[in-house]
Amino acid sequence: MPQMVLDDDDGVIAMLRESVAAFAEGRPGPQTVRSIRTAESDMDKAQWQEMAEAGWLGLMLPEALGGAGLGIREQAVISEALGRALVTAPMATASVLASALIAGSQDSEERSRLAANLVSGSSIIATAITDDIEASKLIARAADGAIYLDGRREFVEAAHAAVDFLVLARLGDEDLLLSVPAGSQGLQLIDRPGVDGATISSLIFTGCRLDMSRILARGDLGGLVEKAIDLARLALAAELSGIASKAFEMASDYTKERVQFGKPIASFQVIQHRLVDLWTEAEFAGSAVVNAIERLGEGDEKAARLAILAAKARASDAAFLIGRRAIHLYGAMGFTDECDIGLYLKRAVNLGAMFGQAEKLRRQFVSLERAA
Amino acid sequence: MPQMVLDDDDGVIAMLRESVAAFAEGRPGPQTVRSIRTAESDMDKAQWQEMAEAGWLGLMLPEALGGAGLGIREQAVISEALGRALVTAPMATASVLASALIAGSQDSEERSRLAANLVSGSSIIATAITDDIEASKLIARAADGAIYLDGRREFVEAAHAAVDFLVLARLGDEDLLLSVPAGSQGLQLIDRPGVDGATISSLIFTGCRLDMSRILARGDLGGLVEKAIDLARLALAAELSGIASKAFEMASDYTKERVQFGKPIASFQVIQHRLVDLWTEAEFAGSAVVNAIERLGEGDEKAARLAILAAKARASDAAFLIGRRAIHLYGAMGFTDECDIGLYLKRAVNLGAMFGQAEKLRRQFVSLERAA
Amino acid sequence: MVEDWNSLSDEEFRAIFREWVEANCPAELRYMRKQRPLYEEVKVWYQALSKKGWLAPVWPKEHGGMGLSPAKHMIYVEEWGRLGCPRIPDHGIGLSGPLLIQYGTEAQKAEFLPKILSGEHIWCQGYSEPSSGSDLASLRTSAVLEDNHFVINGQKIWTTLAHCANWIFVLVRTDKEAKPQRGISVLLVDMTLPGVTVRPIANLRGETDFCEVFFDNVKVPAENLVGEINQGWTLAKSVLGHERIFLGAPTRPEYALGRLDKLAEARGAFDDPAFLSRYAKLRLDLYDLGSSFERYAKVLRSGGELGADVSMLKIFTTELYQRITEEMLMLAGEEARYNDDLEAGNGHVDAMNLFLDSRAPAIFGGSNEIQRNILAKAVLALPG
Amino acid sequence: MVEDWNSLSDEEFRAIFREWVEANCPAELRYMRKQRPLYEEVKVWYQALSKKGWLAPVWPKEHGGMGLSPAKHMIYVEEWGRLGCPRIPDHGIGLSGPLLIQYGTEAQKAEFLPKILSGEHIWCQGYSEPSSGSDLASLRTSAVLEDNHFVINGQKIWTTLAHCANWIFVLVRTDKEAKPQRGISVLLVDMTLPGVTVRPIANLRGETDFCEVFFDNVKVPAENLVGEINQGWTLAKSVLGHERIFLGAPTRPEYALGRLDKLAEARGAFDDPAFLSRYAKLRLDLYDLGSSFERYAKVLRSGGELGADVSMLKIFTTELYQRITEEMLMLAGEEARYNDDLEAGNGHVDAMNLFLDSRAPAIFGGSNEIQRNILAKAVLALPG
Repeated sequence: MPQMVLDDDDGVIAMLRESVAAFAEGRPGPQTVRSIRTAESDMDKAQWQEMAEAGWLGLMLPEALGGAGLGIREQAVISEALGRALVTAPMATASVLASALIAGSQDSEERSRLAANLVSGSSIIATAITDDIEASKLIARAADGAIYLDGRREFVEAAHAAVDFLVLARLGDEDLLLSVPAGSQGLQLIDRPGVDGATISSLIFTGCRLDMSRILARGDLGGLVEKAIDLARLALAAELSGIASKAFEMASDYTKERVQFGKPIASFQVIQHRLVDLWTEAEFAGSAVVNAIERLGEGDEKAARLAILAAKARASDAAFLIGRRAIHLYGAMGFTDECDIGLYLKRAVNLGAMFGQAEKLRRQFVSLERAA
Repeated sequence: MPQMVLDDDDGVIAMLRESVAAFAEGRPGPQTVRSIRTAESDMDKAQWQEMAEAGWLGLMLPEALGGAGLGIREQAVISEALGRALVTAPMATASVLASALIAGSQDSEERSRLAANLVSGSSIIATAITDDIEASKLIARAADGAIYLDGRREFVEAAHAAVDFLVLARLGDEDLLLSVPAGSQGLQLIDRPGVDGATISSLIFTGCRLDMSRILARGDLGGLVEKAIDLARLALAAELSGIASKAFEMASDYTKERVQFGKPIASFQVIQHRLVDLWTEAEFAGSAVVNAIERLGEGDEKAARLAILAAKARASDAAFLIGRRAIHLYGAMGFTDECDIGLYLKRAVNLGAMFGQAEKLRRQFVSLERAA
Repeated sequence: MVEDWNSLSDEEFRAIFREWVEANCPAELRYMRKQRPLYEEVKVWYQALSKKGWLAPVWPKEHGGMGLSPAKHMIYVEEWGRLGCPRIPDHGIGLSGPLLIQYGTEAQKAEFLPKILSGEHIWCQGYSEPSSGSDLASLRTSAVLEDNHFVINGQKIWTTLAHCANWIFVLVRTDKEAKPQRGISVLLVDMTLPGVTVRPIANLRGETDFCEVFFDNVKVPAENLVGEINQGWTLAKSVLGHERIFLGAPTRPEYALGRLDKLAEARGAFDDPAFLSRYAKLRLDLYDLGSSFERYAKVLRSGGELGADVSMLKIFTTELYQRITEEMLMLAGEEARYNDDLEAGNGHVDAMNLFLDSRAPAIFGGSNEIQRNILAKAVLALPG
Repeated sequence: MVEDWNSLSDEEFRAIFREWVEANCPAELRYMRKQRPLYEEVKVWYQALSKKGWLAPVWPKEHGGMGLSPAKHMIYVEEWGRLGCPRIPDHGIGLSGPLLIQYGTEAQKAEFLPKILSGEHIWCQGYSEPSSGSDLASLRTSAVLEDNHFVINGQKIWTTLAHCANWIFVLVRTDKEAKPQRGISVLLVDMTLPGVTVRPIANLRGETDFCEVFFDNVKVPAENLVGEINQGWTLAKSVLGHERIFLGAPTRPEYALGRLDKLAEARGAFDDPAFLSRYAKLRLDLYDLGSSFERYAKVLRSGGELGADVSMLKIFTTELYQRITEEMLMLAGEEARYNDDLEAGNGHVDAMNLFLDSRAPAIFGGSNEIQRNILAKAVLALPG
């Protein structure tokens, strides 16, 4: 089975994989996807709570903030396994991105509160930031010892479940990173159905008033946010790689079972070669994610950035391609909603479009590399 | 066998096809290609003479100028058949393009002389015009009752065999179409080997002096030249379509003969599906050329132009793709120079790059269509 | 009503048809998002066609059809598409009707044809079974002749719009000993009979275009057999006829490219040469598909018959449809995450709907792999 | 010379190797356009390596090799490529030598190994035959044992550089009754013997990298048999070993992309977003191929063995090589009509040469179709 090939001398990797698999056995991902969709909800809070109990939330937060102090390697292993199991929680935003933003903030009570909530899963922190960092900034103004926010942010996951939102804003010539309490006056949500079943929201800020204590960081935050997004991208790449791998296996298994003209369709050469190509894509996705993890560990910022862009592009293309081809290999069955394979494709579309589609990331890679 | 499907009530189409096939039997195309290459020559003049005798040169010239007064339909049929037989004569430039330019010129002795020479094949007329019409214009100046030309033109076929060159030049605010005698003072040739074996030349004009009688047309010649190039493109599309069709057949036949693991390789499903896709491309190329012929016959200039751009793009892509895949299907044999299939690929590359590669033509199609 | 449509020139016929459609197909039914509306949803249009006598374009006039030649039928289909008329439940008109006209008894024709035209009978077609897929000959639903009745047991699947049909014509196995393609018969079944159960199946788009149909000891009179017993395979194959060309029509990619245009205009994407380059390839593929389609249409118009080679159009059009919708998602950027329609200037573009819908045609109507197998054998004469 | 190279760190070894190569590989031999130069053309470099004892990286030291571990060998190969060293006729070092070291008699080793190292014997390899292609087991060249000699009759083809070799090791059929893969033996043949004829074959690029070799009653002593009689199939397959990974190395597409870069820079193509978009796909495919290659290299470095799955790299790298060179022709515009190199700023780019060359690797070394068949069976365990 295609998956990331990582050294695992102490067995931690295997342990993490097993724990996700066990989790998914008790709470099958596709079932949760369907229930979220039926309820027109944005996420499954009970599932999130269990993930917190398993210790998967905020695991890259430093121990001082209550995190496990683990690295992107462990995060990627969990994300990959969640992808395989189609556990569609907002891991990349509400855990990875949020953790990185909180970890990069100044020390404050608010920061500690958010970190603790994140790790415990007790209250959810949604992020209202996309890869277009400039456009992500709301307009802030300071008045009577408070901050007032205006503007609109799209593509927010878990907006109804959230207790706090992390947002960026521009105040004069400096950036602010702020936490906004859900239900604030002057904050309105507009919902649209997401392709994988969970609602995606837009946030509209109209003179939304915040205490100064809600400022988590200020100054030039471009670098902090960019790095945080890169971590989220890498987590997404791992999740997409898991989706690709599992969708490939499902298709491969199905073609072995499915009999046409007296033979399993997997015995037809055209199907075999197509499966070989899909398998190659899934293997490449895994290797690309491993490469990004290693580059990130080496400290060369540009090399790491390139590797992450490549990994997200490769993994999302792989998951999208395999999802499409898998549906075709399933035949009519693949076109039904009751077959899980379609949910994998839809999830691949959703995650693939987050923080930059493949084509966009490839172009970024080339301009960054050539800027040398 | 994929080929243009045309009504042929009077049997002319079939007759033309048979005559080209008979010609190629006596003078096999691949053999001529190899002898031109070995001689580092630009064309085979004896072959050209025979083509003239067959009545294929200048056949679209009006009867008043000694032509057959036939249309693009018959020209396309001949070009397609020449492509199939890999008769690599400079038909598209030295006959189709030259004819169209001469036909569009003012009545003059020079024009009549050129037309007669073209049709009889007795002396060859090379064209020094590419699809970048502006860049095709030499700089002309008038002095002491003569015209002096300066500038450089690339990609000239049959430059050594030619007795006259047709060139465009800019004189003040008007265009000139001129015939330049080979061997003129101030005209220098630089040769480079062409991919299909025939030499391609650059012409360098340095104060090259011409009699005023050499002016064939003057004024705004953009429209005339553009239409002439479109006819050349259509002839090329037909020739490429013939190349695609024959290369497909050769590959298909080879896979039926070639035994591996005790079976002809054509019995492997992967090979079969690939052949089906190549066959489809060849069929599409033929239909695209037929469509262009029909649109051209209807008199809507824009519709005709679109159809020609599409046909040349489709046919060159088809010939290029089929050539590449055919070599692969031939296996190691396909990688040898002694196998004819490589000559088909090389010819496809050469013709595909004349008067606009596929990608360029497709972009032109879209901008023309959207300019509506 | 008794005119000889075929005696008109193509232009005259096109103009007459077009004018009447413009006047009689309600605006709210034109350019429907739903690909396969139910009978109730398009009843007005169905009935208008029925009253005019234009519901069954290719049926002979003596049976209430228009008796159109393939050429005129092509115009009928083209204009229908161009004017955005909705698809109607058409298994009665397109399949059961022609089947009965060709193979039915006089009694069957008298009974069933008028009810198709009136809309009283809405038909569906029971071909595929859970284990058969593109291998129809492997079907297992059985019919046993007992006391002048057939007793049917088994299951059909991918039965389009079965949940809004009241009659089904089913392929059943009537001889288990015979070779797979022998021993198959065609039966007409009243779906209100005891033992018939219909279960709609939701598809990727969340719609229920097709169903499973279960037969549990369903008793139908012996006279509901069409043609001879055990000869159903030949019957079932023959009704496709010249309509096979429509499987390869550029309709779907044409519609999708129009939507891509609209989205691209709204997003200013035509200013991006990278988009333009990919768009140009799709545009030209569509254009060239039109040229190839026209080649076959011409054969029909001039009274010729189509060979197996026409299947290449089905492959090309279905795969082009997919590529166009994939480009649409790429163009959507992060909005590809939405399941609903995208804003595009003055209107919406159903990118996700089309992307998901485009998965189907490459599978149904004989998967593209099957089509390539057929072309390899029947057209290219490849061995093995 | 007697150092244990494997005891050095990777960095130390790389530095030592690199420094020596920089000093000893003549500049005029670096970055040669010719992919397979003849022995005479690269003799200086061959002899320099020979004298230094660095000609045979993986042979054991007792036979005059460097005894490198797979990890160190990888560095050797990487630096060789990075420094643009020319390929040398390497069948003796890469194939005959290892074959003899593993299966040869002491007499054979003593006779042949030193002459490979000295350059006295230049080897080629007689595997393929006109009718065999990727199906090696079907070979027909026969060898009959008569009076303590084998008499060889038959023909080999695609024998790389046979026209500049003086020894060939051939797979011959020694038992016609046995099953295809049985009854095959390996013989060492002096090409100067009567009855050996070599005919060079020009390839698409007009070069003669490979030949046909004819055997007409060629008599070779029985002691030129390697290993046991009729066991040649196993021998022939086994010498490939870990070197299979190099078939999947990114070397060729890397070189080609570098040339594409140069051409694109010279033509200002990076300002065209349409080119950039296509280029970015190629660039990332190459980058990701590097990541996947590294994964297998890591296995070797840590002493592991490679499975059949490594073949995916061969497919990917050869097809990527083709796509890059096709883009190069597209970028060349009308200059794609030239057979010679294209001007590109300060230098030239051999676009057509690379385009034509890229046709070969997808065919040779087991066609990509064969590789996919193997992966389907051996890795994905697909039935049939």
